[in-house]
Amino acid sequence: MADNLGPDGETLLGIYRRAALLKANDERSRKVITTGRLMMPYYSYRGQEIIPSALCASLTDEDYLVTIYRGIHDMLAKGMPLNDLWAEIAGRTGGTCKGKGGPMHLTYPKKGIMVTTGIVGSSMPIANGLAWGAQLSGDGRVAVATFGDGASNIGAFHEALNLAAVWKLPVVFVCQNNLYGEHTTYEKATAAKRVADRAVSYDIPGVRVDGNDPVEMYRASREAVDRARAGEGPTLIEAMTFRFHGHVFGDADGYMDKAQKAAAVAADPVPRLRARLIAEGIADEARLTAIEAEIDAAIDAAVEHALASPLPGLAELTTDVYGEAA
Amino acid sequence: MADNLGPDGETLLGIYRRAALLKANDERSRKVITTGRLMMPYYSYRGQEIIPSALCASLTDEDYLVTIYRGIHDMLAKGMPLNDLWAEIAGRTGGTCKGKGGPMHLTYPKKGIMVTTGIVGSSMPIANGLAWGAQLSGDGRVAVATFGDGASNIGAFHEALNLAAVWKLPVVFVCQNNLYGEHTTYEKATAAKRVADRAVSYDIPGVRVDGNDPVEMYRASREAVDRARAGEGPTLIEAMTFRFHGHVFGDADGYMDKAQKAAAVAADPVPRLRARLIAEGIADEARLTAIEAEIDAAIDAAVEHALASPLPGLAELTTDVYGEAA
Amino acid sequence: MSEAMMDTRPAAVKPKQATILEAINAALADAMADDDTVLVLGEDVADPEEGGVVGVTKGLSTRFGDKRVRSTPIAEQAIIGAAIGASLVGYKPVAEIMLMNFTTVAMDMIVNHAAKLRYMSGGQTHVPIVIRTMTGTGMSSGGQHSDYLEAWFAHTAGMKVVAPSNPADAYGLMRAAIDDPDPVLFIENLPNYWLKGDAAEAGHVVPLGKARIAQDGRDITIVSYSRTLTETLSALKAIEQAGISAEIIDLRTLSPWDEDTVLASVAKTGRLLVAHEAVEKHGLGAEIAAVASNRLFGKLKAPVARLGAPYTPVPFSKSLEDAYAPNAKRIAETVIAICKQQD
Amino acid sequence: MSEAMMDTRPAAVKPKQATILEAINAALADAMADDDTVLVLGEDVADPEEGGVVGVTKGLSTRFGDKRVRSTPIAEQAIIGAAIGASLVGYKPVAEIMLMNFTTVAMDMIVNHAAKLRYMSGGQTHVPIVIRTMTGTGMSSGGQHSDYLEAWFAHTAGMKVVAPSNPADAYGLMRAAIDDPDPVLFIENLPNYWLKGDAAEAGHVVPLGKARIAQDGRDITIVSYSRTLTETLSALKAIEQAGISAEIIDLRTLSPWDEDTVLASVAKTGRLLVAHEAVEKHGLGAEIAAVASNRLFGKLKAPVARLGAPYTPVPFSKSLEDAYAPNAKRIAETVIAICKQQD
Ligand SMILES: Cc1ncc(C[n+]2csc(CCOP(=O)(O)OP(=O)(O)O)c2C)c(N)n1
Ligand SMILES: Cc1ncc(C[n+]2csc(CCOP(=O)(O)OP(=O)(O)O)c2C)c(N)n1
Ligand SMILES: [Mg+2]
Ligand SMILES: [Mg+2]
Repeated sequence: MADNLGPDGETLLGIYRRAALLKANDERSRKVITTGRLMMPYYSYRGQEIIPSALCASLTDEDYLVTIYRGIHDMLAKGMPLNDLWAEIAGRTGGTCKGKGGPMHLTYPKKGIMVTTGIVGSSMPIANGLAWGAQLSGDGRVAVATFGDGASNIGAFHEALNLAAVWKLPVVFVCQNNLYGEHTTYEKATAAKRVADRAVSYDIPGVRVDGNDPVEMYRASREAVDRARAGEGPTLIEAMTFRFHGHVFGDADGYMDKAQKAAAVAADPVPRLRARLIAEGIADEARLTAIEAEIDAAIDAAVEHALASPLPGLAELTTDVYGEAA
Repeated sequence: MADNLGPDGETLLGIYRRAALLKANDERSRKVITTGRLMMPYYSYRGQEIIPSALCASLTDEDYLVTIYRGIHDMLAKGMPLNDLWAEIAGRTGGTCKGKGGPMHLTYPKKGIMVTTGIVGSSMPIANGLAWGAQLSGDGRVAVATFGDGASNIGAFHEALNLAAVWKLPVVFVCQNNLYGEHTTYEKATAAKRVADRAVSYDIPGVRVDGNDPVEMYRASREAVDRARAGEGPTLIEAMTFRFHGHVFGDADGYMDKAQKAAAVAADPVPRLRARLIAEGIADEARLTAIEAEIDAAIDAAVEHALASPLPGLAELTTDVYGEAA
Repeated sequence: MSEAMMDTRPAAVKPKQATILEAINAALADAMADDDTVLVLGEDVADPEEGGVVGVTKGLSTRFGDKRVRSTPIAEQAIIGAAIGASLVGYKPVAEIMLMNFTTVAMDMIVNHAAKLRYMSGGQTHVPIVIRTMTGTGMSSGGQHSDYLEAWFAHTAGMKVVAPSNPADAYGLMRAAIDDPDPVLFIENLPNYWLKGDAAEAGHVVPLGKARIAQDGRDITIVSYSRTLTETLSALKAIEQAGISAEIIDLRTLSPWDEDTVLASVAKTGRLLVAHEAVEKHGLGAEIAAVASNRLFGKLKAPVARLGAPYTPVPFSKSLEDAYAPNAKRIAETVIAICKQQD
Repeated sequence: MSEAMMDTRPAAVKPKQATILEAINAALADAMADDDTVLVLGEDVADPEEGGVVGVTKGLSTRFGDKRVRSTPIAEQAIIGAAIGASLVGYKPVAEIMLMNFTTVAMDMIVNHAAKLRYMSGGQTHVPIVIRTMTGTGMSSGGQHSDYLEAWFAHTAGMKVVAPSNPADAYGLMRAAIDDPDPVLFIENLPNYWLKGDAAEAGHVVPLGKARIAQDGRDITIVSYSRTLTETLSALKAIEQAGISAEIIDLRTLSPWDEDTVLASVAKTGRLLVAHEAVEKHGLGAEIAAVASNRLFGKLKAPVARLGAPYTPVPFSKSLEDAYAPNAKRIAETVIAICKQQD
């Protein structure tokens, strides 16, 4: 990779800003569930914050994102407003989907968050379509599909990457390899030594990076996004990471390797980046603390606003099934 | 590849025996349709005969085959009797499936011909199950799935190869790359430089061979079958070949490259093997002519037997939907 | 052709003739000409691949370019996914799934995504795609290439389902489907592609959800669609000869189906037969029969009857395939039996 | 637990209690112990992966080995394909598709292959597999994780479909499904996994195709299954308080459904309500209503009624999700309205 890819200090700080928001939001989500204030299926992304935080440094609001049930970090990094998010996961009017989508189907087109899917593998074929639209319009937009390591074993992955390659679509496939698909380890489910190796099947660049390293992740994303924007076609990025909690909230995670998990938690990438910013003089403690306080306040406000919002009335049950024919 | 893999002269002659049968049977099928004696969707395999002829030299009757609509060559090579075949494609009682399956769904378990599918990609997941059965039983059987180059772009291919690899199943995936999927060229549909390259995605051996060369095809198959039998897992073979006719009988093949086709037909692998047998002194003209005459007579008899057989009675419409619960 | 040439009416009076295949092709071409956002994708749909295996999309890529008309790999999930994605950002893709049985490999994209994104996004997005697919018995294609699966999609909220039986409707329904803001499954019958009829005028639109009364009658209502409607029309002579006046409704849009037209007709005739090529059990006829029996309770002269395929896969052999789908003869016999019940 | 401990009847009289989850687990274990050819496969089904996300297959791989109980990659086509292939050569695989909505990615394997191979091979092969899947609203899982799609599979000849509502039936139907020579889709309701009831004796078999009369009655027949049957039983008190005697039929096997039992009951009561959690339009109730209306024409006291989910995807928000599937209150109201119609 060329050395002038960055990131510079401002960019690194921007990545931290996002990562701190993501981390705080995950912690708050689990707390709000634990304390019984909210009930929802919640897929914690704790530990994976750096990936979308670094990725989104190369994306604009016009670029498209398709993400998955474990994707609130991706959305927040892409700019989903906290109020719309929290009202939605609380199932309230004022939620970005009026409470009808919920945590697995958050959508926010204003920031390019086009689809969130609960079906493993489905983000990729749809991202291709967004990229096709961009290619046709010539508007320079890029589509990003994020997905897990387990999803790289399902048919939709294969079909989507092949189509993206033969159509040379401006799309970036970001596999967040957290080493588990539900309770099953990467090795037990995936024959490829690396997910990135699968790029050979599509004759596209495939790169495995440490997704917890903001520099590696930023550079790989930037290169892939630049390629896509330049009309050079898709890239597969395998971002290595680790999921600090069970698959879904409430899952006892007995199937996870204790030592592996302890090591991952000890190497928590968010405080690591924080320390680095200070060590490199990019930001000082006071500035970071202020940023974090701002984040906490914003989350506070969003949570309280959401929980104070009314549930949708029954009329909502049967609206938005069909539009009006012209 | 080790040099002691063969094939020896007897084996080569055996391959020719099958290839000559396949070629003659295809020619007869097209003639019987052209002359209006039979109506059926017919997917000519003319040009691809060497692949199953060489492959089946390493298979026993107990080994399993799952093939596709363009698979009558595979079945005949595996031992499907001509009478059962012809009565079936004529939709008659006495057909191997009582006339209910037809040319796309021929089945003949006595020779291990377990499933013929008309859905692109579907042969592979089912072959895995047969191989799983063999693995559980420890009976040393091997399952073979054949499919086309176009099928290597569909999801089932990916899912099946990955599962076969992680479960180390005794299965051989034989891609008959005839450079077209219906009217679409390999290049327009397939991002991989070679289908065989896709083996990397499953960390299994992948080999591209000239499927029209009986020696290359025999060696690759034998090696793959031996590996599978030895419990070493699956292999992907990409056998390069060419389809002399349109996708389906009646298709005008205007989309095919004329020069490419002419070259392929000029290099017809069946007469080429015939000439080689004579040149290498493995068989003389008289012996081969006798073999061919025998084949013709057998096909004659099967065709006439089939066309003289009655159509199934209406009671057959509603049988074989369910079995009897024990 | 020779028949048309022998017609002696003045050209202005006699509408141009077209096959269903030509009508769909014309509808696609006219929609693409009228609206730059209309796209076509699917296996072999572009002209280097001969404009589809049957030629329905012939000429489109030559005329509108290979960016708007794209042949795809054999990858139905990728096809529908690409259509969905493009539709979310302003395009109106018409995706072909070559045969209806191949929708089985794209059901997730169709059912979990195309049909649901509007709802799950609270109306922020919607999926104005058309999924064209062909099917039908009569081509000796056997168990995996002939099924009518419309009941699955009609059971899926968020989609619409259309199945024309003549060229003018094929044109007009396709134009409506392309402009509809939601996913529409457009079912084409393979043997009927070459059926001729009056051609539609350019721009002709048949609104979705409206049935067509193909024949007025008094004694019984026959609801049908697609190729079975053709069979029903062929049954008319035998039905009339039995002294029965049948009202024939071409449903055209299968979901949402036109309850008003059907119920008004049955209220008038007092009898209903629903005929389709799909397996009878749990087929579209079940819903129509359930609704008609419920809404016209006490007002019917005979029990609502259904005629569909037996509860079996589609057989290959001609003798069995011919007996599989309801044909004119069986429709006529059934109608006569229903009307005789009360005599 | 504490309730059971307070029971004062002698142990011999009181059957052991079990949850539906435990019953299915026991049925799988007993079948595997009785028959070496029974296999289990699916995502996370083995014990290193905790015996399934809900624990239905817990203990099986430890007891029967990881060759017979195999966790799979996330690849539903590969899962069903492997099950089909193994079943063709003498095994009886029980494959899990974690949630019913994920059958959409395996529809080709289920519908074009598992259901059809017996027929297309002229009876030379058959596919004795069980496909276990769970679903249901009530868990706030939203649009892609809650659907009841049984109507699709009931429309598919060659398959059977089962949906137990209590532990004993869950056990007995699973044993029957495993030994059935054809593919059986076995639908488990997620919130009802922890419903307790009498445990079945080991080896108990509930024959497929036989409904169960859960409650005798005179005025109306209510046909239901799965969780909606539980809701129907909960509605009984309100129904009785309205002076109505309801006969409640637990369909248990949805395809083939027990026409004899249902029609005999409706012939007696003269009224029928079919209630299920699936979308009402084109749901299972349509077929039952169509058949009952046809066969009992002129003998019914009220039109056959159906109660199912509205024609929408499943919403997330609790206030909407609660209103989605028929519950005890709506069932009672509907029954009372039907019986009052004629009063
Ligand atoms: C088609 C399909 N099969 C199964 C599931 C159930 N499921 C939900 S998440 C998940 C694991 C996915 O693992 P991975 O792709 O690695 O993503 P991660 O959850 O680790 O982020 C599974 C199996 C599903 N949602 N869709
Ligand atoms: C899932 C699916 N999609 C589309 C088709 C229609 N179709 C039948 S054969 C074929 C081409 C297959 O090409 P390839 O795999 O290269 O095999 P070949 O016919 O060349 O032997 C297609 C698209 C199908 N049968 N199944
Ligand atoms: Mg993962
Ligand atoms: Mg090919």
